[in-house]
Amino acid sequence: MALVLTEEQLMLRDSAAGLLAEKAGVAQLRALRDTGDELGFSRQVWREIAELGWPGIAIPEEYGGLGYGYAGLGLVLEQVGRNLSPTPLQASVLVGATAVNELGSESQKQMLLPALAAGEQLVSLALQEGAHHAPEHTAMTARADGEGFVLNGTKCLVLDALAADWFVVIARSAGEPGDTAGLSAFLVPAASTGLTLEARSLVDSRGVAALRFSDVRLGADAVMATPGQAWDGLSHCLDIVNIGLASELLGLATEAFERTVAFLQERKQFGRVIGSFQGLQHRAAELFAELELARSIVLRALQAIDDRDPDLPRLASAAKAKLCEVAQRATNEAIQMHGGVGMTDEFDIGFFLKRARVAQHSFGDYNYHLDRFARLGGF
Amino acid sequence: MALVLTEEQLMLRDSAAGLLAEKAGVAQLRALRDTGDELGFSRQVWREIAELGWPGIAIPEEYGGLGYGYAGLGLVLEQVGRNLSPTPLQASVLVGATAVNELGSESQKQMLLPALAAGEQLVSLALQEGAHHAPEHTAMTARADGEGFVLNGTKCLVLDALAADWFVVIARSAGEPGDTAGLSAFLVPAASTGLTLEARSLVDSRGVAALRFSDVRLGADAVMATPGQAWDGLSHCLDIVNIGLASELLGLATEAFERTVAFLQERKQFGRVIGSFQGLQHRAAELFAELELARSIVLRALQAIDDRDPDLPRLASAAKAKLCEVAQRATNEAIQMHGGVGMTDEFDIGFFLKRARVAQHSFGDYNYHLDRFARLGGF
Amino acid sequence: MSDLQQFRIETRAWLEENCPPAMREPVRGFEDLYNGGRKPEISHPDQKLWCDRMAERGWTVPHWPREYGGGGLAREEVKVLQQEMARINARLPLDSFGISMLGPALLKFGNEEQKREHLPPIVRGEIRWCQGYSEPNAGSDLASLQTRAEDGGDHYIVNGQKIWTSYADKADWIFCLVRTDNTGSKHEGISFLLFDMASPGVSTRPIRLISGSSPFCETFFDNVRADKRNLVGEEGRGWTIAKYLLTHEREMISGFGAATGKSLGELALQTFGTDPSGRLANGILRHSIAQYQLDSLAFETTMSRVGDEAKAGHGLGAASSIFKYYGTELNKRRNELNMAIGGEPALGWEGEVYDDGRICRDWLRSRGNSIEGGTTEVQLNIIAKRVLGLPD
Amino acid sequence: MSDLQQFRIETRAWLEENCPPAMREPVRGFEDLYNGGRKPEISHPDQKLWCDRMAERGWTVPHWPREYGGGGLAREEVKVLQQEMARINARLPLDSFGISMLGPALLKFGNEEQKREHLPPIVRGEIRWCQGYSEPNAGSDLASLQTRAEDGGDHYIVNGQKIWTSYADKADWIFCLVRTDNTGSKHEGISFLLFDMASPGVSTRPIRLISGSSPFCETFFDNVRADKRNLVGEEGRGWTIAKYLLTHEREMISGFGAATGKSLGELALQTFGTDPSGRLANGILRHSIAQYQLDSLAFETTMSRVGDEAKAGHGLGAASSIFKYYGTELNKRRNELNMAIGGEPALGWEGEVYDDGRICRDWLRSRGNSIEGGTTEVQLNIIAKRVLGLPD
Repeated sequence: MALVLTEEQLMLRDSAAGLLAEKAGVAQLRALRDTGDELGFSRQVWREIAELGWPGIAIPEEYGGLGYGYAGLGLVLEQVGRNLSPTPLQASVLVGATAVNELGSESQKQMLLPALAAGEQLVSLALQEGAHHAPEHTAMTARADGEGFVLNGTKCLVLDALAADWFVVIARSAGEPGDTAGLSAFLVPAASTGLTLEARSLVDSRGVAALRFSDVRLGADAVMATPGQAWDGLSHCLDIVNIGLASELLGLATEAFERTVAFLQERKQFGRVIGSFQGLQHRAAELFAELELARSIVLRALQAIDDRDPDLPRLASAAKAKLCEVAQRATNEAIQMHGGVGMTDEFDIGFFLKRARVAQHSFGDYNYHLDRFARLGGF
Repeated sequence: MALVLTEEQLMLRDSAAGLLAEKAGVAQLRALRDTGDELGFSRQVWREIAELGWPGIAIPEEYGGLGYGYAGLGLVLEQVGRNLSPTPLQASVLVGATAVNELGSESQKQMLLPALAAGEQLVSLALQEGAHHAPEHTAMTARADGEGFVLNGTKCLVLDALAADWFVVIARSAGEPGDTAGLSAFLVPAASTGLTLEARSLVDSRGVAALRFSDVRLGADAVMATPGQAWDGLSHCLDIVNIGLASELLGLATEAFERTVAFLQERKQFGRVIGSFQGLQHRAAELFAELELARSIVLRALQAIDDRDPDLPRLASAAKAKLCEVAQRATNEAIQMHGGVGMTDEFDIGFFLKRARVAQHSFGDYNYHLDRFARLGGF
Repeated sequence: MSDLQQFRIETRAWLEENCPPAMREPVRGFEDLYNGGRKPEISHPDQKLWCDRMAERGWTVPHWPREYGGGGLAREEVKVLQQEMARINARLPLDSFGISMLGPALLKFGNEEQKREHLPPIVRGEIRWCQGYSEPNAGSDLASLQTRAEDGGDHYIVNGQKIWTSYADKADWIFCLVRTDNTGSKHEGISFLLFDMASPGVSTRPIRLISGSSPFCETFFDNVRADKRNLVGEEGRGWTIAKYLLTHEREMISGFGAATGKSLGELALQTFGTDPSGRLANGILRHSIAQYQLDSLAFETTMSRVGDEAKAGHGLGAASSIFKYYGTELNKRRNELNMAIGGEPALGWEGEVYDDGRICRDWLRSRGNSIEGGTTEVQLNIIAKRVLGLPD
Repeated sequence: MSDLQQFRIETRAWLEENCPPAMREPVRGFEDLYNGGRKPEISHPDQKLWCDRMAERGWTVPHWPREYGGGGLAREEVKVLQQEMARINARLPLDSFGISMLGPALLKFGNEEQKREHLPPIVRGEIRWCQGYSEPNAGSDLASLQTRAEDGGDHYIVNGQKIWTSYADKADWIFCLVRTDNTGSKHEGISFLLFDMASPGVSTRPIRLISGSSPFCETFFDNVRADKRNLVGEEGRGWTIAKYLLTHEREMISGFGAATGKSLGELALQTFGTDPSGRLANGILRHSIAQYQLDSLAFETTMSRVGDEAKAGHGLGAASSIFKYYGTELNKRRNELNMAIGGEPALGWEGEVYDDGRICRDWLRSRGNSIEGGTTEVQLNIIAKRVLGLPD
């Protein structure tokens, strides 16, 4: 596939840019934070987004989605990144729906995907347990109990958990932490007995919670894929998720950079516009080059999802690692080049720094994915 | 010990700077290269250096040396680096004499150290066998034969080998490559039967050779330290050697930097002295800071040798790793900032780049020593 | 027995008797530092008692002359006092900008009347000072400040705005850079003026940082009256004093990086464990930590070296020019690694489970180190021009 | 059957018949490239034969117009020719600056007479050209060149010196930037002049690089006579042509990084092996190689993206401005890693055991990539100003 956007994709991008900037931008994120909103997004705005069909962009048409593929969703997520939009587009659309689509049984998909595509229900993935992304080290237990299972354990960093109707939960039905075999996936109603949620406050002010499972009993209908064999589907799902996060980071880093360049063009010091200082010019130019590289690898990885490219795992880790690096550099440079004003809460640029680190961390950071990129490269 | 130079040390430094700049500088190195001199240094200049007593700076007084310690030798080696001086000060004084002093028996020291201190004899260490420094992987065999041993195998990167009267040879009398136990050291006359030298041409135009040992028979008097237990002495010797090389690299990098700053102050482009461009100014300032850090860690490591500081191994790897990094950056920046003229053989700056890489590589490069620094730091 | 030995014995006895037990407890945070002032903030009632007892002997600022309330101690005696305080873990009785910043400036540039009026209340912790330097439109270009002080006869009328004024909302007086002349170059026409923060027309507004609440304020002057006798140095020559104090400030900020707890290697081992070769299991992170530790070791050694050179009478070498720049960049790297090692808990902002976001807020706060007190870019300019002699 | 299919069939047959077997062997080095000229250097006699046969049809430069000796082929036909040549591994018959540099400039800026005089000998490989741009005191500031061309009536008298003139010692003619006017801005008064290198007063001296011998020369002009009819474009307007050609040159140099053999990961595995977890045993090196490969992949993808965007009619986007800068920096990184992986053998300079210093000389040569054809610093200036709109 040519590494260019189609007309249709360009229209989608522009429409996403318009709506998100108006209805779900940094101002709305700040307001949600300042009012201590536990949900972390506006239900009203979410309904408007849903009416445009975006929740179903990447969901196959047979399950009520638009079937535009992940290249389309990536463009929307890039705009989400630019605007730091507080919406369940990451939690339920990128992560949750992908998990259901990759791991769910046919009946689960038929039951849930249309409602997700319509934005009427929300699903979130409960995976991480410790300080770092380490899916093969999942320790939460799924004990067989008749036809069903009983879950015990804790999960953290579950996105938009307080709004979720369902959780896709990864648990261990066999083997030891460290084994990829023995992992199972379950579709768990948020209202299950024995499941408690604890809202958490992270630096990016987005809705997130920790989950505790105490003897949560599930019927056979909750089992996704074959018990003990969730790894391949999970792994594929995580590749998609990381490429989506890379899209978000691309938008975020690009926006932080453009705001910084605009600031350099305006701000005066020592009788000159500071953008005229070669020291800053060269750093800005280097960062521009890195952002162009970042844009290319994200586009390539998005297309690899839709093309079912066998090199997807390596491209996914490449995209995530590169975007972790570039987003970190872009946001750090943004603060430094803005100077004192960039350090104040009143100014918006700090929000980019804060969201960047959470998105970088989620589902594997730079260190994790660069290591994986090298391993998949054979060394 | 305070991290300052004493009056005595300052005098030594200034006297070394004067003599080496005049008699053994880049011009002499170029001349030796262009005439294809196999020895790689001038015997006449070496005699003048020996008359000043420098070969014995670090050799204990009881063996005919000056007993100034390695802090003193480090200052001389820094000047050797500044001038790219082609002399056996590295091969025989830093490496060879240290190996004899650390590994030799009392009678070997009494026999050889006075002659080394006087500069009348030269000794070189034959250690490396493969592409990289990996002393515990030594494969050369030392087979017991009556009271003596028989050596078989090859060595590379033996400094000033064609001028050497003796070699300290590291060979394996027991164990497998990878074991630190089973290594032995031998004092081998250059004229031994079965020992052949092959002159090699490296990028820094210094004298170096590969050695082949075919059934080289040695008597009991050739054995240094206890057979099979050379590791600790060798390891200590290598710490000293690497700190000495770091001193050389400090001088080399500082000189390359100062020449570059002088060039920036003179060269005009676009109607301005190029040193007025902030992009270059900031890079020069950052490099200045790195060179100051480099100077501190080298001085600290040199003092640690003389103080018998138990932290010596970690400081040695710190000094070598830091100087590998800084010398690489300083020499690369020197070429880039000099522009086209820096790429010509006619101009001297390229010699600094070339010598830097050989000194960086010798006895462990950046990757080797940063890894060792971390391991000794417990992680 | 030498005089110094005698002094040590007497000091030890006096401290033993006068330092309250609570003041021998470790300082747990900023709230345990006593800053004095008209309305002092205290976390323990003995803070004021301890300050008062020490101030009576001038030992809150032992090296200042006795005629200005100081202890009048010789350098060796100051060292003995410090050693004896350290022996019983005695807290610093008073920590203030008056001692660290204004005092040295007044001693060097103030007239006799100013020293007699302002130094003793600093020693006694009665007046807390703040520093009015930065302005919203000046940033790194401090000298382009616009706060005006117009001649009103025996006083100035001050109008304008300052930013990044630490503790302006808690300070009693301010030492302030104002513009008394607009006609010359920007470095001329700047004056160094003192006035009471309780004066009519002074107002302050705290600044919230990306890391949370902060001691910084915006400070506004609306026709504030300042007596001319509180002009330090000549009118229009305040820049010299400002530069003198900036050097002090940079040295204080460059010390940030020194604060260490557990090493990053240890922290990472706790989280990631080792691989079969005994190395940290996260190899990419290991490389970054090793690089940081190497530079950190080399930087600390450089600070020692410069100190030793100064003691040996070589003066403050060129290497000291890198302290502010390198120290703050290192501190940013350390905090960035803390975040990478910490993972999810390090992203926490509020709540007990996250220790109220300590790791994260420290990291965010550290980003400002290379901006405040002269940006990294300004420091590099200074090295390039003053040390390397590169032209403008 | 379409015309294009017909063309393919005929071309295939002609190539099959006319391309000598030796010219279907892989190119082993620079010596196998045929550059033409009055005294052509050849490594095989069929090189000239092959060039002559192709030139007869204009296929040494198939896209140039027939009236100037070119093939006059349409874009699709050129593609077919290339495909058919690739099918039988036919070598390029002729590789020269005349084709890649001067030709495009003449076609765009030359007058009819100049095109008719100079283009056909280029097509036939009869005249080899070199480029006289850089001067010793100009460097990156190309426009400050000082080589003078004084008016001598129907000719110019050229005096001055050029540097970095590739193959000046082997070229027959030079296209040269000269100063015809000193009075205006430095960009004015530059003219684009052609003359014969065999003219009296022209001398050359090869430049030895840190990597060894090189195609570069110093070139000296001592009262060289150059006909005015060989002035391309207007007098004093040569800078426009120079800029046009510089873009060409930058694109050529940025391609350096693309040359790959074995991957760095494979090379490193051969040397260091793996640790028990299956990773490269040298963890620090592994990190650097992974970073390089990641950036290399992203850069190659960027080149593809820009190509695809151009094909889709979006024009050459801003991303193309990074090619020269990023491509050469990447190439330097690759060579530096080659050295780190290679160890002792990579430090070798001469002798069979070291393959005559191939790794080392490639590394040294690569250091010049970010200097020649517009330094990295100049490229970053261009991005900052033209793409990001930052002011002077």
